[in-house]
Formats: sequence, structure tokens, C-alpha cells
Amino acid sequence: DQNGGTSASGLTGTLNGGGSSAQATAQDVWKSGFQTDNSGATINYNSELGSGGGRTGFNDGSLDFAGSDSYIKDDASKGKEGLELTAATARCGGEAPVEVPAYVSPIAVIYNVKGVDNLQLTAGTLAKIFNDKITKWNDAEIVAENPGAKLPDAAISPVHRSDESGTTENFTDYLAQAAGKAWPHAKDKVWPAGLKGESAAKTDGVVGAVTSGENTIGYADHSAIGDLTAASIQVGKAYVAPSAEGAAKTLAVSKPVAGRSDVDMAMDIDRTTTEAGAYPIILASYLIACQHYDDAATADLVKGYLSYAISVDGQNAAADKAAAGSAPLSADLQAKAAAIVAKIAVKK
Amino acid sequence: MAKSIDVSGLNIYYGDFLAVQDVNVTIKARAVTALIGPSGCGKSTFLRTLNRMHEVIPGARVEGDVVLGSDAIYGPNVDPVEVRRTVGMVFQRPNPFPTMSIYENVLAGNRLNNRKLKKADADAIVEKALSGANLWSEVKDRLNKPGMGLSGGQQQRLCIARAIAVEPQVLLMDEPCSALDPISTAAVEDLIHELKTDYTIVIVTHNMQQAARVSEYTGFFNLKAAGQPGHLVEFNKTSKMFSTPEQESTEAYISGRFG
Amino acid sequence: MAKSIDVSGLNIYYGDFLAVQDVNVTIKARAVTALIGPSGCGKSTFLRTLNRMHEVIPGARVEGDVVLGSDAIYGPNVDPVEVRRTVGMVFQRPNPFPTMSIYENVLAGNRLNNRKLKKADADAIVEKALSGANLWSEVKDRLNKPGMGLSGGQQQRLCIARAIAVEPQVLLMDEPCSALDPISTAAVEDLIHELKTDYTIVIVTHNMQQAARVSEYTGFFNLKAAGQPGHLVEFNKTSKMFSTPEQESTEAYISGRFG
Amino acid sequence: MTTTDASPRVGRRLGDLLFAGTARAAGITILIALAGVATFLIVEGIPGIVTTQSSAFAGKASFVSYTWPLVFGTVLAAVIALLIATPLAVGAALVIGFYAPRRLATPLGYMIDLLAAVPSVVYGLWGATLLAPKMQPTYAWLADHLSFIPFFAGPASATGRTILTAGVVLAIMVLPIITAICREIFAQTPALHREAALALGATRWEMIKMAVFPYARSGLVSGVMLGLGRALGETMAVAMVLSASSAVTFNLIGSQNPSTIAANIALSFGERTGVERNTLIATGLVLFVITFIVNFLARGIVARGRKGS
Amino acid sequence: MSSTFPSSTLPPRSLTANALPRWAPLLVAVVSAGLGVLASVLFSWGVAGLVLVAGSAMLLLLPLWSAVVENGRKAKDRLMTGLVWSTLAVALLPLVSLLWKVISKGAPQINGDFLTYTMRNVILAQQGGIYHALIGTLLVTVMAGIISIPIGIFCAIYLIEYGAGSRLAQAITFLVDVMTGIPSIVAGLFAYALLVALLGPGTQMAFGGAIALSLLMIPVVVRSTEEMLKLVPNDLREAAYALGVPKWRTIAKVVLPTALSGIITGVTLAIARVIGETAPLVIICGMTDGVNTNPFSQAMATLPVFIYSTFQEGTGTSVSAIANADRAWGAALVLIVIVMALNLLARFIGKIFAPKTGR
Ligand SMILES: Nc1ncnc2c1ncn2[C@@H]1O[C@H](COP(=O)(O)OP(=O)(O)OP(=O)(O)O)[C@@H](O)[C@H]1O
Ligand SMILES: Nc1ncnc2c1ncn2[C@@H]1O[C@H](COP(=O)(O)OP(=O)(O)OP(=O)(O)O)[C@@H](O)[C@H]1O
Ligand SMILES: [Mg+2]
Ligand SMILES: [Mg+2]
Ligand SMILES: O=P([O-])([O-])[O-]
Repeated sequence: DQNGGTSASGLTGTLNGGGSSAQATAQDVWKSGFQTDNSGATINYNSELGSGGGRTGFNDGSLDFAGSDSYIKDDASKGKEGLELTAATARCGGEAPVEVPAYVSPIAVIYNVKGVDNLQLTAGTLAKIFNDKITKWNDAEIVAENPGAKLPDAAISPVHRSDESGTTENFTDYLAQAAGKAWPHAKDKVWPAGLKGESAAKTDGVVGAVTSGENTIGYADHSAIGDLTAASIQVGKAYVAPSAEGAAKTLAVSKPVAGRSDVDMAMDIDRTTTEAGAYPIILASYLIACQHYDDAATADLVKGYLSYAISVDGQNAAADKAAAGSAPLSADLQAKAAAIVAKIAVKK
Repeated sequence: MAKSIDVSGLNIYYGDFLAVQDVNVTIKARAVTALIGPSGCGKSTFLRTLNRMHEVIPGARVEGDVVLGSDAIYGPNVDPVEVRRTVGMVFQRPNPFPTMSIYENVLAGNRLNNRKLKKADADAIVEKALSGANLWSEVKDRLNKPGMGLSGGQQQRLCIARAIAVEPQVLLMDEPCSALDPISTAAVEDLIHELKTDYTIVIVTHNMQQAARVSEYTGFFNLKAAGQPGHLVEFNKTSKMFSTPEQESTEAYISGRFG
Repeated sequence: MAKSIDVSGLNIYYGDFLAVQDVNVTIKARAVTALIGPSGCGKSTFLRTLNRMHEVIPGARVEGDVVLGSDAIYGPNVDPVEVRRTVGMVFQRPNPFPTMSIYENVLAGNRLNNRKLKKADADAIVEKALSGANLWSEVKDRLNKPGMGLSGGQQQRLCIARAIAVEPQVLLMDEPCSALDPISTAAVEDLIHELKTDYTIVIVTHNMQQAARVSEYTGFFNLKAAGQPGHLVEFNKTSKMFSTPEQESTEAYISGRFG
Repeated sequence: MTTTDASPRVGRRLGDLLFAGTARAAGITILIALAGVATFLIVEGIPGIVTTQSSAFAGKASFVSYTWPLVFGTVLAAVIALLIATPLAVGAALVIGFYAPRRLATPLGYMIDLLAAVPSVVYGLWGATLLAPKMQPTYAWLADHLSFIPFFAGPASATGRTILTAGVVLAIMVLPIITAICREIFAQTPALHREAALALGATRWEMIKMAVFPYARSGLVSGVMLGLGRALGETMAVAMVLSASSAVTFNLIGSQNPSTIAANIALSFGERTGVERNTLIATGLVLFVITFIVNFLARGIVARGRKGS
Repeated sequence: MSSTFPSSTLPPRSLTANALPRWAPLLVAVVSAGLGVLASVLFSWGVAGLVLVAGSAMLLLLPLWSAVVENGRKAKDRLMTGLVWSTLAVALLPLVSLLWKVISKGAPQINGDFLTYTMRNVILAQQGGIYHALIGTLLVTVMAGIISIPIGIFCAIYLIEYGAGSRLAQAITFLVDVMTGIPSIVAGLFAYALLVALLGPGTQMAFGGAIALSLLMIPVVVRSTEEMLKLVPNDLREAAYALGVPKWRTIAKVVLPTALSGIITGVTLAIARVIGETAPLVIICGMTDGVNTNPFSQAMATLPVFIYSTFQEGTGTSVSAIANADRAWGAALVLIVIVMALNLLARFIGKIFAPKTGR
């Protein structure tokens, strides 16, 4: 027992989880709330792992639960290691893994250009900027979308993630779906090689680089951008700024992935929606666990912790502007997820 | 308790380097024998073979015999540690143990060998040894002060006291006064005079007047030529050596034409 | 070109430690002056104040005056670098520059002042200096060999050649023969004899016979007591010093009662 | 003589045997430890080299193409560090050895040693938050005015977190090591020859040229090599300061910088699992071999220098 | 032999000719400072410009003046003196800047809570602390010391007292030297690989960190102990042998006590060297929010890793990022203070407890 505390009531023991760094702040909030209620329990959430590391760690048994910015799937093109869903099923003793959305957040396109505070971009322009096709802030294309803005005659410094990242995966997914030919790369958790921009580690690294540099532009989880301004993205005819509501709208129009088990809430996000007010660059991050664990204490802890994260309390705590600033799950998604998590139990 | 030393056919090596060649000499018991010669001729090297301190240096070895009384000290099954307890040694520079008091320094030979001494016995040994070294009156009030706090001459006498505290039979001294001032030198020379009634003493000195003053016998070492091994040129009564030496090179050395 | 040296009221310090106290002496031009005394009495220290080499040691300093000919060498605006060129020095252990040939070693001092020495001039200097040091005939066929390849005595004479190649007015020598064998010693002593027609020479030696052999004047340094500064006990004609010294301690030292 | 008394001798021999045995065992432990390092790195590294799992090489085709940019970055950063640190270290050692008055020399030496006492995370913190932004304007200027030099080809990084900044931080970190070795070597130059030069009327600088540098040469080389060894292996400072991609470029001030092996391991260790970690261990093995060779050479030079003198 | 040297080879000599006055450097310094101020005002180059202009003026003016009044050799000597001193100044600049930054950013964070709270349940900008990391650093360092100090000291004893000159000793000396150059990350990977081989993948435990640190610490202990043993005068060993003391007792009762203060100094410096090590601990000890006192299971927080991870979470502008950056600086200050205190302590031990060998 790491922390030596025993609680009069509540759960005890150590739970090891890890994965998505986008969830880090939310996890901190949930951990704090949960550990306050269960002073004998310790939750470790290793956000260094990133989503991919979290899934692998979960699959090889070194983590009890994982956070992931994309749902688990089998990708035969990557050979044996691509069969993650199979591996996760095997890890959970042949049962489908529990997968519930827990953290939904807009990805903001952040920039730091003196004198510009309301940047508007279309998916195509955004793609060209990150694809090194537009290199000056006063490029005709940007000027056309931002009538009246004082765009400087300065080089654009795009900043991207240096590590594997769910944020990158969702951002490139958006560009690939919405920008057409302007973004010739596939969706990937690694930033395409050969592009000129500057790289930075983790979400905070990108925010830091954009903040401390000049004439920079980058992408990061909306909750982490601090004082930076975020660009508005064209949806339909209007330009939409990132917001929890916008994210929730996008999620609402997205479809569940077909052929999944009933404890798996994986969804394909609709990046090309024209729904008014929807903000399409979002990240839906999941919590992944097993339906049954060998050990009763672990089962109780996973169930208890995940239940708290999914609960209205947990969602609202994370959604607090001062905290993670995420979009709380809509009522029906929340109810569905809570019902799934409640089934977690010890193996009989 | 003093014993004589018989050296025959002694060759002394540092690794492959023959430093001293073919020494044959008998050193009398209860007498002072002085060894003189120019720098590097092997006086110290020879002296250190008399208590097997030579072999402490890696690669150093000897050929030939050294017989102490009736025991061949290089014989099989002879423990060098025992030899060294029997043949005491005083070095050029006074070397009291810096971490020990005067009292502990004198007892070092006993204590370091883990002899458990009663306090009264220990006190007796310390007083006897320090008195023997003409130091008792000077230090008896500060026996628990560090040995390093004494003057050079006192330190040297402390080292002599330490050497005689284990009651050796022979006392070897390698230039014991060369780091000392005239008054300390005189004190140590006096002490040597007194000690010779109980001990066989061999002293190396570069000061010919000193050799003349303290010794009964003198050995003169020299190199045949640069790069050649040292050897014992002449061994004689001191009085004869300094008046009518047999060898020409002895004469040249004593009259200060080199060295 | 040789000059005399007038020393008055000289106190020599290492940091706060007064090593040599109140030296007053006049060293004659074109003569050999020997300095003798027991180890640690400050002979070397004093010698090094005569060409301002003393102050090379961190914290070392002097009080008092040293006048070379008519120039106070510790005067304001005096450049120690100039002083050292004017007063040459030879050290106890021969120290040719190991990376230089014999030829370059002799020229080391000249090159400092004159990079582009004409080949003919350079050759002339080398020959002159090596002849002056009694070395020319021995090395003239291997001038481009490293200086370290010579024997100890040859190296020492090479160092003397190097020192006289810059035409100093005074030559200081600190135990120049103590690391040499008898034959080399004789060669260097012969050289000193010859050099004194052109140079003022001051030589420190621990070998009293050597002092008696080479010098016209002798200074005896001693410590008043251990821990006290050294001082010049007596300065006299060598012949007088070794026959009828004025001071009792000089007598004690010369007769070998200490040191 | 009492040499016939056998029993205490046996006791002594036992004491000596035990003590000597323990000492020797401790020495041998070191041999074993180093052999262990090599063995475990090889055993755990090989699966990461031979694997067919493409994610192990982060999108690169093979272990070689994954490791090459890292090796390049490692060497580049270390070389930059040495180019900056060596003259500074030699100068600082000269001051402490020959220029500063005694009272000042000791505290100055201590201050330089303090540079070595600062933990590398703190250098990283300082380098990333203070040095990099302070360097950025210089980079912008270099890119504007000197872009014809390939090293300053630009465009300049917006954050200043370039390989040159990493090199500067590394330089500060290896400086005390090189300084310490230079000091030691300068102190060993024979006073005899220094004084010979001065007595001939050499100025201080001439004395240093005549009697210090010729002796110090091999020592300096090995000191620099030891610094190199350290710079090659430094991890956290680079990880925190450098904004890395897998570019292979000599543009020192741009936004595309090669990472170093050590920094790459520290940064990506967490997010890698399974055989991907084996690949990292294999890159660590490469680093171990490189630093081993560099240190081997450096020590060899030192040893030869000692024998020669 | 007085007149046959080629007369052109040496300039005429006088002991006093042509020296710059004593106050020359001062005057040049003042003039250079003036130039610096002028330049920074005229071209608004700021403080950096001032220092740069004044520095290079100082560097060049004095030699120039000297070249005119004195001679080329002296000018060069002055130039080199200036250059050499400025390298030292440049070398010390980062230290000053770093200390100033760490103190100014870190000092406001330090308070009783910072040192006695952990990060458990701490979110956003709430008051957290580094207690858990301090405990972890203490545990890991103590374990590393327990492993390294005996091995290091005995190894040095072998090298100096027993092995001297032997093949094995030469090999060990050499490998110890090479070991000093092992990158810390490699030491970390080794410990990790060891744990994986023994306990399976993904194992994190503080003991592994201690093993990695030992690998870095042993060579330092060996080297410094070696130096100290070498300093023990051979006289003392011989004095003991001459009294008939066996070798091991001589070592244990004479050599080691004499070298003790030096050895303690060396060990303290070795501790200071590894207590700030980060890379191996990032890999093996990991990070956790609370206190873990079991070195054989689970992650354990340590100070350097705490700095690293809070730094990584502290680069943005959000409330929690700013709070994390502050914590990183506070922890950095604490770590620096610990390391410097250890260094000072080492010096103190060396000075105070050294046996008085001076005569
Ligand atoms: N430890 C050693 N290893 C190798 N050779 C040595 C060693 N000690 C002395 N020698 C050599 O042995 C020879 C004799 O040296 P030794 O010290 O016995 O001379 P010495 O007569 O005592 O001289 P001094 O009067 O200077 O003390 C010399 O050639 C010396 O170089
Ligand atoms: N560099 C130094 N720093 C401090 N004290 C020194 C230094 N050199 C010599 N001394 C001290 O100055 C005093 C005189 O030393 P010096 O070397 O001049 O004696 P010496 O007469 O030349 O002796 P020797 O015959 O042994 O050469 C001694 O007490 C010595 O300890
Ligand atoms: Mg001797
Ligand atoms: Mg002297
Ligand atoms: O949450 P991510 O670190 O995978 O972007």
C-alpha cells in the first residue's frame, strides 16, 4: 500500500492506468475527486504513455485501464501488432473490452501573431499552412478570408507534435476528411515526415512553443491553450470558434461504429458536418477497461473510478473552465456509458 | 638480546634491475655500523633487505643469504611479518601515525597487532620506550596530544620509541638525522650512543662526520659506473676508514671529491 | 659587461611567511660567489630574488633593495622580463625544453626577442654559446637532435649555453651539479672557472668542498631556530670562511656538526 | 626469532586473505558490472533491431534509418558543444593556473566546479525557458544576414530551441570537465621548464607557449575527448531544450533539428511499449558503444601521455 | 667572449624603458566602459551591446596602446591576458544567469507547505508540495550509496594496495575510467533491461533506479578514494610494516583512518553527483503523486523527475501549466540547494577533519 492510508469506508488499493495525455487534466480532476472520497485508494495515471502506449500497456497487462484518443480497432495492414482489438479481447479473457467515451474536447487551432485576434480559416487554407504551401501570413488566401485583419508580412511558423499523439491523429483526420486535395497525407498519430514546421513534445510543448515564438500557429487541446486565441474554422458558410457546445454537437451527429459489442461505444466522428454551430475538429477520448478482473479489489477500483469519471459529477468537474474545460457527455451518452461501467465485476 | 647479522652473496633487484651486487659482510651485535656512499649507490636498498622491507615494493626481490643470529631470514617458512618485529626500523623522515596520539603511537606496534594490553602494562611500555628514546621528560604531560604536534627531532625520537617498544633485536636507521636541525641531531646521536648497549644498530648517513662520530664500523657503498649496480667497496673499523682507507675511491669520497 | 649586485635590507616572503630576513650583501662582478647552508635555510629563495624569479610563485614577494650595477631591479617601471634577460639562471636539475632540438634550445631565449633571426647570425650565436659552455665539440654533429638525448652533465651545460646565449650580465646557479656524476661535475666546475672572466656568478651548493673549489666569496645562510626565518650568517672570502670563520655556527656547519 | 610460532601466522594469513579477497572481489564486480551492461543491452536490444514491427522504427524502414538521424544529431550537438567549450575551458584553466592571484584562483576554480554540480534537469529548465528565447533574436538575425552560410540557412526557429541552443547548453555542461582536466594537466607541466622559460626572459604568454602547451597537448586532446563522451551521453538537458524532429541537416538555427540518441530515449520511452522499447534499448547500445570508444581513446591517450613523460 | 655575438640579434637593453603606467589598465577600462555606454545609447543596443562593446574595446585598446608605447611582445602578452580572462568571464556568465533565474523563480515557491505536502489530490493551482519526491530521492540515493560505497572503497583498496601494477588492476583502472563516461541514460536502460529480464516488462521500482545510480556513482567513489589512498604517505605503511603489522591491519588501522576525511569528501561529492540524475530515474522509478516508501514495488517520485515532469506539464499558459512551472522552479531550487550544500559539506569535511600532516 503506497500511501499507507486506510479508509473507514470506500475503496483501497492502487490502480495503474495510463494513456492519452489529452485526458491528463481531466484525470487529475477525477483522481482528486475519487481519492478524496476513498482516501485508501491511489490512482496512478501515466499520461507520458500517450494513447498508443496506454492501449499497448493495457493489452500487455501492465495497466489496469487505459485512456485513448481513438477507439481500439484491428488494422490488418499493420500486421500482427495492428490487431489491437484482438489483443485487448485476449487480455480481457476473451471478452470484448469496455470502451466508453469519457472526455470530449475541441482541438483549437492556436496562433500567435501580433495584432491579429480573430483569425478565420477554411479547412483548405489550414491544410495549406500546415503543408508548407502557404508560408506568409499576408498570403492572398488568408487575406481573403480575413477582410480587415492586419496580417503581417512575416513567415508562418507552424508547430506540431513531436511525439505520437491522439491530438495529431484527430487533427490530421480532420484535414484529410475536410480539406480534400490540400492535405495529401493520411490520418496518423505521427505528424507527416518532411514538413517544415517546428516540433514540440506533448500538448503543453506545442502551446509553449506557440506562445513563446512569434508568428506561430499550432493545434492543441482547447483546454490547454491558456491565453492564446484560437482560430475560427469554416463550417458550412459560417466560421465557428472551438467550444464545448460545438464539440458536443459534432459528437451528437456522429455514428457509432458498426459491429461492435454492446459494451463498446466507439464512434466515427463526422468531420464534414455542416450542422450550424458544430465544431468538427474534436477529440473524443475513451476509457478502456475489461468487463471482468481476476482480482476483486482491482475490479471494484476500476468500476468505482470509471463510474466516477463518467458520472455527471465527474463530467462536470472536468468540464469546469478552470479545469479541463471539456464538453460533458450528453445525457443519453452519459447514461449509456454509466450502465456499461456498472457491469464491471470480478471474474467468477 | 641483540644479534649479529651475516650477509653473504646478496644481490638485490628491483624487477629486472640489479640495484646492489654481491654484498658480503658481518654486522656485529651491540655495535653501531654506519653505511655511507653517494646518492643512489644502494645504501637504503641494502638496509631494507635486513628486515625484509625491500620486498614490500612490487617486483623487488633478493638473492643470497641474510642470517640473523642463527636464523636465515629469507629461509622457507619464515614470515616476513615476524622478521620485521624482530628487526626494527627508523626512517629518514619522521613518520608518526597522524591519526594517533603520542601514547598510541608508541603502542602502535602492540596495538595494531591486536595485543590486548592491560592499562598498567601499556603505561609501563610507553614510559619505558619513551625514556629509552630520551623523550619521556619532554612529552609525559601531553601523551594524549597528536604525535604530529611535536618538533621534527621529537617526532624522530618518537619513531625510535615506537620501534623499540616492540623490543626488537636489531635497529635499522636510514638517514635518521638528515631532516633535523643541529640540536635535534645531537639528541638523536646521543640516543644512538645509549641504545647500542642493548641493540645491534645499522645506520645509513650521508654525513661523514656523523658516521665518524657515532659508529664503530663503517661500510662504503659506491657505483662502479653510472648505470652499474652498487656494491660494498670497503667495510672497516670506522677509525681506520676515516684515517687510512684501503680503497682509493673511498679516499676520494671521504675527501669530498664527489658525491 | 658583468655587473655587481648590491643587496640591502632584503626580506623575502612566501605569502605571510617570512622565509629570509634582512640580507645585506654586495656581490662582486666577475667573481664566483658561493652560497652554502643547511637545507631549508633560504639559499634558493634568496638566489631567486636576484632575477625576480621569486615573484613567479603565487603570493611570493620581497621588501628591500637589490641594485644591479646602477639599476634597482625592484624599482618602479622595471620590467621583470628585462631583469631576467639580464640575469641568467641555471637550475638544479638540467631542464632543456624537451620538444626542441639542441640548436633550438640554445636559441630559445634569442627567438623570443627576434623571431626572424638570420640563419647565419643564429648559427654564430649557437656556436658561440655552446663553445662558451664547453659543449660545442661534443654536440656539433648532432645539433638537430633533441636536447633531452644528452647525458645529465651535457644537458646541464646545454642549459648554461642557453642562459649565456642571451648575453646576461649575471649568472645564477642553484646547485647546478647536485644531480651530476663526478665527471660531469668536474666539467661544469671547469666551465664556471672560465665563465667568471665574463660574468658575475652566484652559485648555491650543498657541497662545501665544491664551494671551496670554485668560489672567491662564500655566504653562509642558516636558520636561527626551527620555524624562524633564514638569514645570512656570514659573508667572507672563501679562503677565510673555510679556515677561520668569524661565526661559531659557521664553524659548526663547516665541520659537519649538522646539516 | 619466533618464526616457529605457526598459529598466529595462520590467523594473520586468514585476515590478509579475507581482506585481499574482498578488495579483489570488489574490483572484479566492476568488470562484471560493465560486462553486465553490455550483455543486458545486447540481449534486450537485439529484438528491437530484428523486429518487423514497423512502429518500432517510428515509420522508418529499418533500425539503421531510424538510428542514423539520431546518431547524426548526437554527434552534431556534441561537436558544437566542444567547439564552444574547448577554448573557454582552456582559457579558464589558464586563468586559474597561471593568471589569477592565489587568493582568487581557488574560489574561481570552485565556481567552475559548481557548474558541474548543477543537475542537468536544472540546465534543461534554464535552457528551455531562458536561454532559448534569448537566443531566438540572434538566430533571426543570422538567418536574415548570414543565410549564405549553410549553418545559418534559416528560416530561424520561432522558439530558439535549436540544435545550436542545445549545443550551447551542452558546452556549459562539459566546460567544467574539460577545465578540470586542463587544470590538472597544466599543473603537471614541469615547473622546471616553466621557470626555465621565464628565466630566459619570456613573458607569461610566451612561457605558456614554450613550456605549457607542448606538454599539455595530449592531455588536452584527451580532456576534450572526455568532454565529448559526456556531451554525447547527456540526456535531460537536450531532451528539455531541443525541439526535435528526425531531420538530418546542418542548419543549426532552424526549426527542424535532429534529436540525440539520449534525448530521444528519455522523451519517447514512456510512450513506447513492448518491442518498441527494445528498439530504444538498441539505440542506447549504439550510444554506449560510441561513448565507450570515445572514452577508450581518451583514456588511451592519457595513459600514453603518462608513460611518455 | 664578450663582443663576438652578432650585434643585431638583441635589442639594446635597459631595465626600465617604455612601460605603460600602472594605471593604464584602469584608464582603458574606464574609456571602454564609456564607449560601451555611448554605443548602447547611440544605437540603443541595450545592456548586451554595452557589455560587448566595452569588453572588446578593453580587449583591443590596451594591447594597441602597449604595441605603440612598449613593444610587440608585451602587446601580445596583454592581448592574451585579456582574452584568457574574458574566457573565464564568459564561462561563469551562465552560472550567474542560471543561479539568478532559479533563485528568483524558485524562492517564492518555497514555504513550509511546499516541503511537507505531496501532490496527491492536488489539481490546478492548488498548493502542492514535493515531500513525496524528497522522500523518494532520499531513499534512492541512500540505496545507491549502500551499493556503491563499499564496492567503490574496496575496489580502490584493491587497486592501490593489492593490485598495483597487476594486469587485473590495470584492466579495472581502465574500465573504471571508461565507466565514468557511461551516459546516465545507458545506465538507466541497463537497469531497466535487467528488471525486464528478471521481472518482466513494465516493471517500475526504485531499487532499479538505485542500481542505475550505482553504476554512475561507483567510478566516482573509486577514483576519489584512489586519489586519497595515493595521498597517504608510503612512509606510514612502511612504518607499520616495520613494526611487524600485517598488511590488512596496516590498511584497516593506518591507511584508511589517515585517508578517512578525504574518502568522506569523495563520497559526498559522489552523492552530489548522482542526486540530481534524472534520465535513469525517469525510465525506472517513474512518477507518482504520493509517498511510496517501498523501493521494491511501484513507481516512486524523485526530485529530478518531479522537476522534469512538472516542467513538461508547465510549458503552456493554462492555470495548471503555470502552477506546474512554478513547482518545477521551486523544486529546482531545492535540488540545487541540496547539491550545493553537499558540495560545501564535502569541502568542509575535507578541511576540518584532515589529519594534520603538515610539519
Ligand atoms: N622503488 C624503486 N624501484 C626501482 N628502483 C629503485 C627503487 N628505489 C631505488 N631504486 C634504485 O636503486 C638504486 C639504489 O637506490 P637507493 O635509494 O638504495 O640509494 P641510496 O644509496 O639510498 O641513495 P640516497 O643517498 O639518495 O638515499 C638507485 O639506482 C635507485 O634508482
Ligand atoms: N614555494 C614555496 N612556498 C612556501 N614556502 C616555501 C616555498 N619554497 C620554499 N619555501 C620555504 O622557504 C624556506 C627556504 O626554502 P629554500 O628552498 O630557499 O631553502 P634552501 O636553502 O634552498 O634549501 P635546499 O638546500 O633544501 O634547497 C623553507 O622554509 C621553505 O619551506
Ligand atoms: Mg637512501
Ligand atoms: Mg634550494
Ligand atoms: O493525448 P495525446 O498525447 O495522444 O495527444
